[in-house]
Amino acid sequence: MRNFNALNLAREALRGHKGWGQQWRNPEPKKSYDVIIVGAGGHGLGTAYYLAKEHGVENIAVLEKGWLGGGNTGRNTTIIRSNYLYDESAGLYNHALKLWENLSQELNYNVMFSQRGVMMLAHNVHDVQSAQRHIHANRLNGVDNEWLTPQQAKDYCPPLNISKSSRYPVMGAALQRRGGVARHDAVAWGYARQASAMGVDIIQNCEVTGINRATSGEVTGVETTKGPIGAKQVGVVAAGHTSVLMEMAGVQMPLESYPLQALVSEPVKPVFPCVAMSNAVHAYISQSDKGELVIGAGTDSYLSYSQTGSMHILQHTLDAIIELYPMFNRMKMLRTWGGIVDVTPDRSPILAKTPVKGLYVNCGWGTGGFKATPGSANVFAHTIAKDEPHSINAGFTLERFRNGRLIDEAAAAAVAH
Amino acid sequence: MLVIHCPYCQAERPELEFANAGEAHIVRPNNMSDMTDAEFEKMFFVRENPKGVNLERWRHIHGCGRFFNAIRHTVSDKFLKVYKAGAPRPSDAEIAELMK
Amino acid sequence: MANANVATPNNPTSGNRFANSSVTIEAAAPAARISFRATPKGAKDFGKTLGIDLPTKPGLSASNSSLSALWIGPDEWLIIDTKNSINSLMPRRENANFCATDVSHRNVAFIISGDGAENTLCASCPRDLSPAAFPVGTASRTIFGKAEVVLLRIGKTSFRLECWRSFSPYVWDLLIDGAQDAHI
Amino acid sequence: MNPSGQQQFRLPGRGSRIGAKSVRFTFDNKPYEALEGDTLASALLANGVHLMGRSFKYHRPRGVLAAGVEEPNALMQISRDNARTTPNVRASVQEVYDGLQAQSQNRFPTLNFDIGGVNNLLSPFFAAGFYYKTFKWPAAAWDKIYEPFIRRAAGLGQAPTEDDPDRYSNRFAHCDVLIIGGGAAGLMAAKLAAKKKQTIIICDENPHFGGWLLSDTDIRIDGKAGPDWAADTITELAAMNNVRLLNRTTGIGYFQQNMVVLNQRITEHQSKPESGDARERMWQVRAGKVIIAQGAIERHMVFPDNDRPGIMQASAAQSFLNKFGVAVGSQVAVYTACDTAYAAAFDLAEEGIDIPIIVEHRTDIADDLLAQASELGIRVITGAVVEGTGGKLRINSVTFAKQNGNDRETIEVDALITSAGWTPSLHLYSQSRGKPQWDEDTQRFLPGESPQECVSIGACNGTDDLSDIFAEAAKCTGSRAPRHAIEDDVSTMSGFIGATGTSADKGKAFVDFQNDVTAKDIALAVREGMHSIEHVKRYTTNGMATDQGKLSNMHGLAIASKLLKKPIPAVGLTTFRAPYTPTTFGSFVGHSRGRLFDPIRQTPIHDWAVENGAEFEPVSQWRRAWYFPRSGEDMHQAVDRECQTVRSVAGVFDASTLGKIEVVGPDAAAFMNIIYTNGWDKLKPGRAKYGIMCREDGFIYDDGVVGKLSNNRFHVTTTTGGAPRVLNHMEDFLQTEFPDMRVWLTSTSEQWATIAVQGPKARQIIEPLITGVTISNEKFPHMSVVECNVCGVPARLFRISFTGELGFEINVPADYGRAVWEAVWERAEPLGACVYGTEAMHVMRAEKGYIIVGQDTDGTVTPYDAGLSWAIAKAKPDFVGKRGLQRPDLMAQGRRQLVGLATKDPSKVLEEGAQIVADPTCPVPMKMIGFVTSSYWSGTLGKSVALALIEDGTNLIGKSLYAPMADEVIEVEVTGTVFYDTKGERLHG
Repeated sequence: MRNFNALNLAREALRGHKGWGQQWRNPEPKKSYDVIIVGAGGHGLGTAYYLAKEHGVENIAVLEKGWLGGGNTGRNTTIIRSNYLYDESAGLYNHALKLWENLSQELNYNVMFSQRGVMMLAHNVHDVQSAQRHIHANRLNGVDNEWLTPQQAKDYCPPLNISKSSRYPVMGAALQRRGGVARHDAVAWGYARQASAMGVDIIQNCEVTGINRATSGEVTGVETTKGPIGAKQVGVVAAGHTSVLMEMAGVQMPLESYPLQALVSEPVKPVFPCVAMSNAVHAYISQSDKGELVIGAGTDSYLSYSQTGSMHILQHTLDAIIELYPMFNRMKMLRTWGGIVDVTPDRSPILAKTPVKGLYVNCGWGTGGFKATPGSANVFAHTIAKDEPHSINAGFTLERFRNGRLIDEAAAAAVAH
Repeated sequence: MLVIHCPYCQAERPELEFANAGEAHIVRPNNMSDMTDAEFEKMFFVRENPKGVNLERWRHIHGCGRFFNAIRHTVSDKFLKVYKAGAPRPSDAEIAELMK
Repeated sequence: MANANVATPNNPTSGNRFANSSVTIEAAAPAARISFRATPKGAKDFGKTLGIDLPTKPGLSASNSSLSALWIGPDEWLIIDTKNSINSLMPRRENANFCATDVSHRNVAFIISGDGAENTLCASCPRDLSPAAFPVGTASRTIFGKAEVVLLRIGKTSFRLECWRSFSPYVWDLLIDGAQDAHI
Repeated sequence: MNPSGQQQFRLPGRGSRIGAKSVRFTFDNKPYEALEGDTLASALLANGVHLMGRSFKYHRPRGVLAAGVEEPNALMQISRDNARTTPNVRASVQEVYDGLQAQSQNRFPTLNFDIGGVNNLLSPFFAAGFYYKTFKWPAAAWDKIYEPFIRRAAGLGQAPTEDDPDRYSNRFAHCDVLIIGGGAAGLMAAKLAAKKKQTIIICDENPHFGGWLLSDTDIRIDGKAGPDWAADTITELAAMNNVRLLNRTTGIGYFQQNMVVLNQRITEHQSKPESGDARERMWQVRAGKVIIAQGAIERHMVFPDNDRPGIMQASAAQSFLNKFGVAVGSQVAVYTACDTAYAAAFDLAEEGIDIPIIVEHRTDIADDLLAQASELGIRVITGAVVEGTGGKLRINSVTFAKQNGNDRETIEVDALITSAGWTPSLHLYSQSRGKPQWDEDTQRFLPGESPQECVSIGACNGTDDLSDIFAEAAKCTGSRAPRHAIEDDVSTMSGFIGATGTSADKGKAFVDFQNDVTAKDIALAVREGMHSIEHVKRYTTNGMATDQGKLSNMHGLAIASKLLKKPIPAVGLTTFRAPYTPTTFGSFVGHSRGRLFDPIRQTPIHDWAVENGAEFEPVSQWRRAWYFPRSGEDMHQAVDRECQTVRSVAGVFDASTLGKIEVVGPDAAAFMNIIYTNGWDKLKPGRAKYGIMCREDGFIYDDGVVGKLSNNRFHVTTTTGGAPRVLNHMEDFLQTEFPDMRVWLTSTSEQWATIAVQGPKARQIIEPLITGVTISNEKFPHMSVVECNVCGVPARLFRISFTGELGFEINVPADYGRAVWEAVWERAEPLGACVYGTEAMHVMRAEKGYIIVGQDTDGTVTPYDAGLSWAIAKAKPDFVGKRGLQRPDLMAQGRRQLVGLATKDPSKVLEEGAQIVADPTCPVPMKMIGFVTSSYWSGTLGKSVALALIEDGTNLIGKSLYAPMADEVIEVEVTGTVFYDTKGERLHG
């Protein structure tokens, strides 16, 4: 694998970029692996990368039914922040944020992590109380998050409508300056490239159709559209399809899969300098480096694996965007798309061992998994390698739904995003 | 926006009149106190979440107000059948027939 | 009959009127209303008291000179009387087979009439309101923009729209915004 | 042609879509003349202007490429005024109106001289994916230097900076048949379906129906020229009342169950729109059947330097000529792999325009085409390629050769038109979840089976021949095939996909013009391992520009397929995403702007509060009176005064927003036993009780006072925001778990206006207004309810308190709310009482330790945690939440419990949300054991009061804890939750 650096880039520029090789290999599957990761999104590829790099696991495959990075990794609105309320969440997302801050260098791949700040708007007294609770908890957890008055919010984000007469007036905002956005595809590609270079087999167009278990219960491998593949350990990192895969091992999950849509506008010159979110009116917006306004829409109300959503969801999203940023009313929607988000009852992920020996699951990220990618992958790799969770993900168990020890970000903030 | 046939109104109505109410045929036992924690977990948290035929509840909340059940395919989003709350769960054979 | 000791009512929609070349929208006069819930027997019994058969088929209504009974759900009717007082309508005593609740003040109503009435409503209501799908006499609870309403088609080109009172300014403004395009 | 003056490329007498009236417009502030009916592109071309834009990445000069929605280059900023400015408008679509102002985009300082053009020189570095490989050193520079630079360079036009003054509207529509596309296929389908008395909507994105009939002068139907046949058909359809014709209306999205969304542009072509007319209207059409007749889009040829202004699609040149009477040049070369370009060349030649060469990529050409070319004196070289072009801001030469490189020749031209064949438009078919099928013979994707009730006809179905198209229209409408005399030089629409050219290393062969994606970029992506077409797309951004790949997708796919040595369908087809063309946010929003964004709910007493100077706070959809400042008072002073007045005299409060549910029936009490944690069997009519409800998981869901009016009738109150969800929760259990219970639930939230009168003089205030009952402390003790008359109005009177004072709540029918309020106030004011708002209410309830669900609880708090174990009827066999409460973690020791906090410095008011620790010296991350849920200054007590959820809190009473703030640590003592009148005597006054 050739290093991406200025010298190589200059050399290649002069000879028509003919010397760049494949960023990852496209191998056929071997008969068996030590570890199989099911799902080549950012979390799955990252898990393979950290297993190889930090835990010295040599014989790893990542199986992907489509093309790598083609699921929620390549479909989300790329918001990155760590200002979560509960200690467990703050620990996990802040672990991720620290890894984000050095990820381009670590992967020798520019993931374009842009710390332009994530601002969460408060529209009523309850929102203000909730934001303050987050800010105080974040400060004591070492997570940056600060309170802005409406005018300060407007200064930070000039298109914001702070008129007191608006339907949901802005009463202030919580700002995490270290938050921001990144280039989603690059995260998958960067992990894939490094993992592949360390010997991880990334096998695309290979759908898992069964999980094989020994009579004693432990995992022995998977059935795939490319034939059976043996494995001592299997990590399922399949987002919306987790329920379907875990069912193959006889494990029923506390998950539901919903359609989630997003959209972009036509590109315009820089006009929106940060990321701004509003839980109360359900609007999430930033501007990409290409100039498109990137807008996250809501989920439909019903389960679906169709990767499409409804017109009225788009309408409600844009209603909210225009309420907050009326100047964008004449902007044009360029493209919409849909993903499938797997949602847990407490809106926090599951990053854990399962009742089946050798089977591990990383799921339940709902609408906000992208931001956790490096942290999630990093601790999940640890969980698989050591057969026990890292202290950071110790709370994100399956058992919490049995004993009631939920990590209920949803209850605390209406929507976890 | 889906179109949903309400078994009480006996007509198709736009989705905007409805609220989805989650998985159908989850039994709330008469004597809840006898449930184990695992049984409670299964009832309250664990969901089928199938990629395929889903048995789900809807409420015609901005219409006749009634809860009812539906069988819908979660890939095509097409409704195969709707039936009133309290009606028995269609048999697997019947569902297979509907799929045709 | 003014009585110095009795408080004066104040309806939020009174006097509202809008008209353009294709549609007229007016606040309906205050009316007595009952949200009526019943078993089939209870519905029959109360229908006798009222002197009108409560409709049992979805989407239907029954009317006489002052009173309309709208099928809302299989055990729910909205009874609207534009002449008689709520006291004269309410059942004298409780009945195990039904429940009558005075909602006269919960709802307000608008009358939308004219060739553009259907279009005015279709700006914000996802239902098929064509005469074929929603003939005269049809009643239904549905959604109008972001408000829940009850629609009753009272004539070929006229509708009664009932909504909860705090939604009435919103519904009114939305009706008028829809009326701008009613001629299309 | 008049080469000196305005419109020198206009051909008199030509052009079916333009009128005689001239209109004026400006482009980059320079005035031009156009004719009515022109598009901006045709008007500029008429004036000899080809340079219309700059590309995204390299800032290369670009001209108009197409005559329709697929245009990638000629994007402009169109402004009526500062607020009405729209970026990225396609000049090929925008109709010219008198006074139109257009500006070119993405250039500085001018379109002719653009500093950004330096990117073109640096382009060797800027190949596909270059971002990923670079800008990483040093780490901090990305945010600070590189990214801002990249962002400024990208982005095309400018977003408006003011609120949009225009109106937008919405229409839900239903029809039997929706026809998308009003060309020959769509019109014929409409004509036939209309005869069957079906309700029909037919739309077309152009100003005029007719589609390609308007651009092709050779077609005759029943002896009529294409445009005339279309016009007659429209006249016929317009006269039928079952047909709705929508021009300037694009089918932008195909959703579930035959819902198709149409975007209609109403005023965008008007010089002075009627005020009140919507700018755009969204049609959400639910159709019994959808007929897609979207047509096909011509592809450009991919060859080196194929992007100079003056190079365009052959069909565009033909449209400009035949629709607008505009010649795209005086020496127009042709490069083609498709028969249809010949028609364009012949039309131009017949107008006397020099066609120096047709460079034909194919070797085998129909004899009649060659014969006709020769008749017109046009030279054709077959089996040839264009190797490059010359010119800077406009093409001035073209270099071509045989495919083997022989016979190279360069000639002077001022335009070059190209055709690589036509791509059927599968956008809506694909959005309907149909799977396009690859047709190997014609090298194109065609519609496969339709998963919805929909059919594709005409060019979008791959049908070229007009009589075949009419037969399809007949078939899909269930009609007999119509008989029409058709004259048409049928030519096949298939061509070539991929890059051409012998010396591929020279020049840039653009696949995607706007995003500057070249054939080499695609090759680089493939070389780097991007083997899925989605990877290629994302790595190169091919097909992601504002034209959404209408021109580029097939070429990109073919190039990748060739390099991968895989058949095209195996490489895949990227998904077609809605909208079909970029669509204004405003038209999605429609009516839902400003006050119509979401209902603002107000109580019957709201106007009185406004008149009396209240400040309001938003609470769910409601606006509630927050406090009533008197002149000179700030919020703190007003709230302080309100609280102390209530405690010393009395206060009047509008509680109308509280949810109210009437629970009625023989089994009402049994039902209440299920829904609430409390027991309801012993409550007597005329008495009231505070109730708590949980979800099944045991966490607090809502609370409120419940009055029992009779054995069968409860008046339930809920929180303001909780009313709808509580009713739904109750209905759920009633309908699905306890359907045999005879209970009915009715929302009466808005039936009643609720006026709370609280304070020592509360009875004195209301007593004279009440008839029918005695409200003495003995006859009507705390927690009572009675039906009576207040001010002569039937009322429900509660004796309850949320302040800790003697209190009443008067419920009167809402229309009487304001009058009764005024009557109460008339009595209260002379006694020295006040009106108070929600803030004072919050302070007083906190002084008493009464919780607010959602503030002191958050969905993780059980009734036990909140100190409400007395409200749980443990002996009941069942209630919602009973089993959930028994789970291990909910029964564990040391859970967070609600306690009071007293600051050591009584003047310090804690911040709500402040976190509490046991050891403030512990390093970050600190162990937090709880947080402040409510905190206020209590003027009554002369100190701060706070409630908090603290781990094992009730066992810590009397202990010191700490609230570490950003700049200080506040010491607090844990206390009970009741700060005022701890014995509760005042309630019984």
